[in-house]
Amino acid sequence: MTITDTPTASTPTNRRLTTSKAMVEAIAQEMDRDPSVVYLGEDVGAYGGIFSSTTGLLDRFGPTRIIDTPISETAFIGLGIGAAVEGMRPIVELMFADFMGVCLDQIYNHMAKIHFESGGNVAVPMVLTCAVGGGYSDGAQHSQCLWGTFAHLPGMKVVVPSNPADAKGLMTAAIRDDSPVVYMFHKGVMGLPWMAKNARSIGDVPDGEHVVPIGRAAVARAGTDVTIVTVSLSVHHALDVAEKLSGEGIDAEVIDLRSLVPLDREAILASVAKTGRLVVVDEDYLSFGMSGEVVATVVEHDPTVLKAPVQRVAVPDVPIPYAHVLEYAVLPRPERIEAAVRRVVAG
Amino acid sequence: MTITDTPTASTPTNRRLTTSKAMVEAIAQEMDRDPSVVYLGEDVGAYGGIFSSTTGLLDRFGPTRIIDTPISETAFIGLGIGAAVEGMRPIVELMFADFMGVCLDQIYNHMAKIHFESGGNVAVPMVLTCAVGGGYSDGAQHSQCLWGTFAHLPGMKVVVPSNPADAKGLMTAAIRDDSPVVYMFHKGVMGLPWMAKNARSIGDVPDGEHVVPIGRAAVARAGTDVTIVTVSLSVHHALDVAEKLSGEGIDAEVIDLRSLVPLDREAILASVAKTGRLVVVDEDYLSFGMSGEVVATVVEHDPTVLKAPVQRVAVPDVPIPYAHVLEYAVLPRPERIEAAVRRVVAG
Amino acid sequence: MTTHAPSPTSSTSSTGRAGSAGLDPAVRIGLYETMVLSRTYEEAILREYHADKGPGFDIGKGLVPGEMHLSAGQEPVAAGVCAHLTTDDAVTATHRPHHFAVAHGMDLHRMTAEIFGRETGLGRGRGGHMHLFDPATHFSCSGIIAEGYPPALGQAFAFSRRDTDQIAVAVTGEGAANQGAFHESLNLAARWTLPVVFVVEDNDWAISVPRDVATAIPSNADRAAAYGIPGERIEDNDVEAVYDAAQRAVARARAGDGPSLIEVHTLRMWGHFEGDAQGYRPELAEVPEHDPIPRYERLLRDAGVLDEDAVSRIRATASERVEDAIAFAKNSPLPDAATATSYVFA
Amino acid sequence: MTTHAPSPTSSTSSTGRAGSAGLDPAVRIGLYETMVLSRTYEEAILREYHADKGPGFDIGKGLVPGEMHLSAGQEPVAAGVCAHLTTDDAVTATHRPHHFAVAHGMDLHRMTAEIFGRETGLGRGRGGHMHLFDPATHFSCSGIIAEGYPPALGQAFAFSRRDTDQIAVAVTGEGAANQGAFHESLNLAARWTLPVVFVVEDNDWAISVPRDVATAIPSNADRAAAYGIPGERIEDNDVEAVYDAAQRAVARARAGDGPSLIEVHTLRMWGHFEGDAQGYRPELAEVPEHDPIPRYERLLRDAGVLDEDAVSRIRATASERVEDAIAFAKNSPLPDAATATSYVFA
Ligand SMILES: Cc1ncc(C[n+]2csc(CCOP(=O)(O)OP(=O)(O)O)c2C)c(N)n1
Ligand SMILES: Cc1ncc(C[n+]2csc(CCOP(=O)(O)OP(=O)(O)O)c2C)c(N)n1
Ligand SMILES: [Mg+2]
Ligand SMILES: [Mg+2]
Repeated sequence: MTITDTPTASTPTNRRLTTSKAMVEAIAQEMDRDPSVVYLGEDVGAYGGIFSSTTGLLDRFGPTRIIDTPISETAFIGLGIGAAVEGMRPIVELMFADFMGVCLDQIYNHMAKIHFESGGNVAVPMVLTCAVGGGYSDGAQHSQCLWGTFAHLPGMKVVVPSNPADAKGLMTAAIRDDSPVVYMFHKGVMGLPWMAKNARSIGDVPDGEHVVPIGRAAVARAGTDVTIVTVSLSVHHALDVAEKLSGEGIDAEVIDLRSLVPLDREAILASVAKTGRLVVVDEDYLSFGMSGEVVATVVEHDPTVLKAPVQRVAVPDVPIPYAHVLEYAVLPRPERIEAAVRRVVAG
Repeated sequence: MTITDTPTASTPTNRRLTTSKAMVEAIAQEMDRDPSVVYLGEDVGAYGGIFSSTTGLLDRFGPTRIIDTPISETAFIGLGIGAAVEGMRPIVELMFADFMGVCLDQIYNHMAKIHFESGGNVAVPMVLTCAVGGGYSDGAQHSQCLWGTFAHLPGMKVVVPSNPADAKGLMTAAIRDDSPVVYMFHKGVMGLPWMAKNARSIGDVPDGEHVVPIGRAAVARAGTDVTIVTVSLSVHHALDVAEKLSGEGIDAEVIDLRSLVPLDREAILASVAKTGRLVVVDEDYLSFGMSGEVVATVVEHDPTVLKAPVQRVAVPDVPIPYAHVLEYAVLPRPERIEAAVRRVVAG
Repeated sequence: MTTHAPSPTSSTSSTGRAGSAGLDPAVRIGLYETMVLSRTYEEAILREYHADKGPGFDIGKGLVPGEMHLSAGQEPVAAGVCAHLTTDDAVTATHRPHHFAVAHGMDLHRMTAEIFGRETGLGRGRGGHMHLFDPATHFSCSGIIAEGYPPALGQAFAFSRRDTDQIAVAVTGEGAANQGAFHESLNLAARWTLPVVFVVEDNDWAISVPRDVATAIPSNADRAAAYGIPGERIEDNDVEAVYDAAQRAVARARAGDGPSLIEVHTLRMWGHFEGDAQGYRPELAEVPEHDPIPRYERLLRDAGVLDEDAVSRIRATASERVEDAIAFAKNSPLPDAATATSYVFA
Repeated sequence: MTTHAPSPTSSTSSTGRAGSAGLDPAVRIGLYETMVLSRTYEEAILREYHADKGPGFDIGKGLVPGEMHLSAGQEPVAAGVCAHLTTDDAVTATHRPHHFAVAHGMDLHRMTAEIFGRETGLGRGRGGHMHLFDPATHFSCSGIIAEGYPPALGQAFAFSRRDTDQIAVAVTGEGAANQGAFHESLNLAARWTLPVVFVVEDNDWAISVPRDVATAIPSNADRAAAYGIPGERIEDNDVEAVYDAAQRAVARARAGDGPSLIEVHTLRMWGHFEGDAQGYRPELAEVPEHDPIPRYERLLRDAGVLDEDAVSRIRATASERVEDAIAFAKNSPLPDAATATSYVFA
């Protein structure tokens, strides 16, 4: 009954972990491996991360490596950049992606551009983590996904795990990557005890070292009739819809992009080539974002593969409303996904 | 031979104006009409705006209405918001769109969201102006267009004039709009004496009141074989390419979107329905931006109108390089546009 | 325009103080009333918030879903400051806005309806408790740390352009004082002599991060010198000291002499947000005994300004107003899902 | 590691001063040499920049296209500060970086090649003059106002984690001191006792905006108090006073005692960028007579530290080094357009 998560006392024997615990496991393993890894951010120490991104790490690694910061995102993200330039591998948490507006310059004009501006002579091996997403009435400034914004701006990789195993594997890959990686975790997939969650926010997680390559999508469900391309929490909604519709003979393939940058365009093309029908589901804003990019990927390759108009299910260019009924009306909930799949199959 | 532009001493009798003079004319006319209009920003007073966005206005309206600010974008954009909330109509200049990173929170979480969060009870009638674009070796932090980023985030209109008449008409409309409007002017269309410019950066401008409705695209050139959808400086490159190719019997239609938000989807659909071939030209970054949105607009309506794979000509997800040869390699220069048109016509 | 706190009456001093005997009784009662109303309000919100989060605790469930940041313990700040304001003055609050909203005289019905996400709410249910916008009281707030300061400058700018004596009060927590917007706002307001009163609520904590872990100096009031404006720190959550300091700052702003900074050492009695178990907080057990309301009540009783009857009456009135507002909210219609995309553009 | 300024030798005082007679001659000559090298460098860049911008002035044309922010007149700041650094220390400069790059011992060939956009440049021509990144001297810069400060903290953080005595110097202009990043960086560096020296170059102007129009107080050094760190303002563009102040600040940082802030009242001799006619600048005519280099030269001649011969030698050496670098740049290959999308990811 508390938002504060409790650390796992001992190594779990059951390898089914929540997404947050899988993420923490990857961080801990890499911190063990590499003393240059530190984790900085607001409330990442004693609190363990508002969304349990660092639960237990302070006890394990102490305050010199798990470091609470002032509410000075520009300063401490910049600090991460400078430390990375000098060869450390900092992980820096921006508590909510929504707060990018106070520190985007460090992120997009510095973290993401220094390597290029230096002609490849300076690397910035840092990870920027942030929570994303809505669905629990946190209002217009605390519910955004914004991955389209990060993915639009060049020089940073962007990963968006949807499940515990990928959360671990992508975190490991992100920490080891020599480029800056933005790691966006949806609150609704973290498996938090105090928030509604999809059943898949707890799952099997490989023991020991586990790396998921950045830039590789996963076929979350194979199917033949329609391709649903999506990421993060929406993967689960898409899977739920696919299960439901399979009973009616509609066999949907669900592609979990996992990374937006680099984008696995081959995976998208391969699936749509097979199904000829495309639904893109995106919890970020509809226009000028991920959904358009996925669609363009297909039709700049070959528009004739499409047997019907594509369907986009996203937040319809409106701030996220507070009231539950309004919020659920704009989020890509299963009902909207199902309707889109039916339309594209009928069309 | 100076970057500082000189004010026009008297009212021009020749109604051919540069884009910057047309923009200034609109501001001056609205300031005459409405005492609540003020213009705030860095170097907008004695300097007249680094890109001549306010030339002569200080002399005419004095320092209480044309106001130089400290380099505190968060503070002075926020100040604009608060003043707008109290019924003023401030125009606030962010010198380069590239600087959005130090003040995006005020822009996207406040300016753009207050009206919605207030359930329509509070209006924020302000204009945020900024210079965009490259082509003169100003490097990775001073050459970006970024309109895709602004257009992705809901609650602000986004206009991007390409020529003097639209610069005037869209500025008038923006000032009178009860919603926040981001007005992005490309340095290369301003008609500055110290920068290479397209011939069309000087043009006929209607006298007196001139309003271009926000959200309405223009057919910059009618054609039947291929549609080139673009904005801002690229409109001129597209027109140049269209002229050239018309000699070879390729008749291109050029759509100048003028507004990104609201996006004139009908204009795009109507043109592509006619031509069946689409090239999108975008000086912003390729992925997760405008080009994808334009493409998706077509194929979520009807993919069968496309007779060939669409072509996107944009900055290929790389920071803008400094060296001229590299910068021109990544910008959507006429050569790249021409090649894309040839491909789509052949395809 | 509504005056929402009894103003000093025939006080012999210009500070609202009745000589050396302390503040005017009417002012004191007003301060007490405001604090009681605010606390009563939040206790009711607390009750409603937790009423239906179960089984377990699901933050997205119930009549009042989402994050809930309550201000219990910080009432002296809002009461002491807003006593000098009318509803023509602007107040910009934070993610923890209720005490300022109440003290500034916001309509409790529409405020509560907003918190309950109803169509009758200030924002028709679009905003929620961190986004209370009320043109009638020039009230607004923001969930982004320190980013409420800049718009307050603009309200002050508009006021001074119109030659009114309206002012803007901008509030943040002590954690927010390390955010860039704080600095930019103070410099700009100072340089342009804007009628703003900057208020910092130092409740020792920014979620789980203690002020001394985050802030390089003990008092943010000392930061006023970086902008050449008066800075004052009030210790001990003392509502009357806040009242006095705010009186000076408000008078200065109204007189056109520019901004001031007031930091109040106050107390976050409850969690950062509801659900916060505060395991990080060593002094947790001692918190209740520092509750400023019983303490002030004792002081006023001892001074003969309040008696049992008056206290009961004040509490009963507060309770009635609050329950009335809660009932209004509960009886109000939910927004229609079909209107979810309305109000993006004016 | 290279020591790039003669360090104080057998000075009797710990400040590099030879008793009351002033600084050690070797130090003084070093300061002078650095300033002359920097000025010589910028005069050459100025020449090359304008050589082929015509007909008229097209900013995008020529061997050195784009904005060009030169630092002539501000050499005392860079010379005085960098005299205490080795190339193991970090320097983060601004859009106006050349004097610090030169004073910090950056390789002139690769720096110049970068400014000329050549493949042999520090950034293979990708960066340009506002984006000089040199791992060999831990040098970097940024074109975004005040946003160079935060990464400097990280370099300092890494240094202190490794228990070296390396430090980071972070530079901005006085205009930048009103940007949020300035405030956040000073607080964080102070609170974490990071080995940073913050330098503010007050050249009276932020493009066309005078410091007093933008900044609420006369000296940014007074802002140090807002972070509990030492702050010092050097008047009159005095290179030796800068040297002294920097010595204290650098020693403090190296000793692990944390950051300091130094503001130097300096002089922007030329336009904000090339092409700036400076019509907004009333004192323009008097600028040349305040040139700090002839003034320091006179002082050293009068003190018998320099004579005609030495001056000529120093100038000739500077000129030779600079022209050599320019020639290197001009003779270097341009980047290959086919590689325009390289180096986005490591
Ligand atoms: C820019 C930004 N960073 C972080 C947060 C998350 N956050 C919300 S409240 C809070 C603590 C604020 O502390 P303080 O300013 O002292 O106010 P208090 O909560 O104590 O009233 C934080 C870090 C935020 N909302 N905005
Ligand atoms: C965040 C941001 N705002 C505005 C600018 C544009 N700009 C470049 S230099 C400059 C003036 C800087 O003044 P100052 O800090 O005093 O440095 P100086 O140029 O005098 O060396 C401005 C406004 C910028 N680069 N970044
Ligand atoms: Mg606090
Ligand atoms: Mg300056």
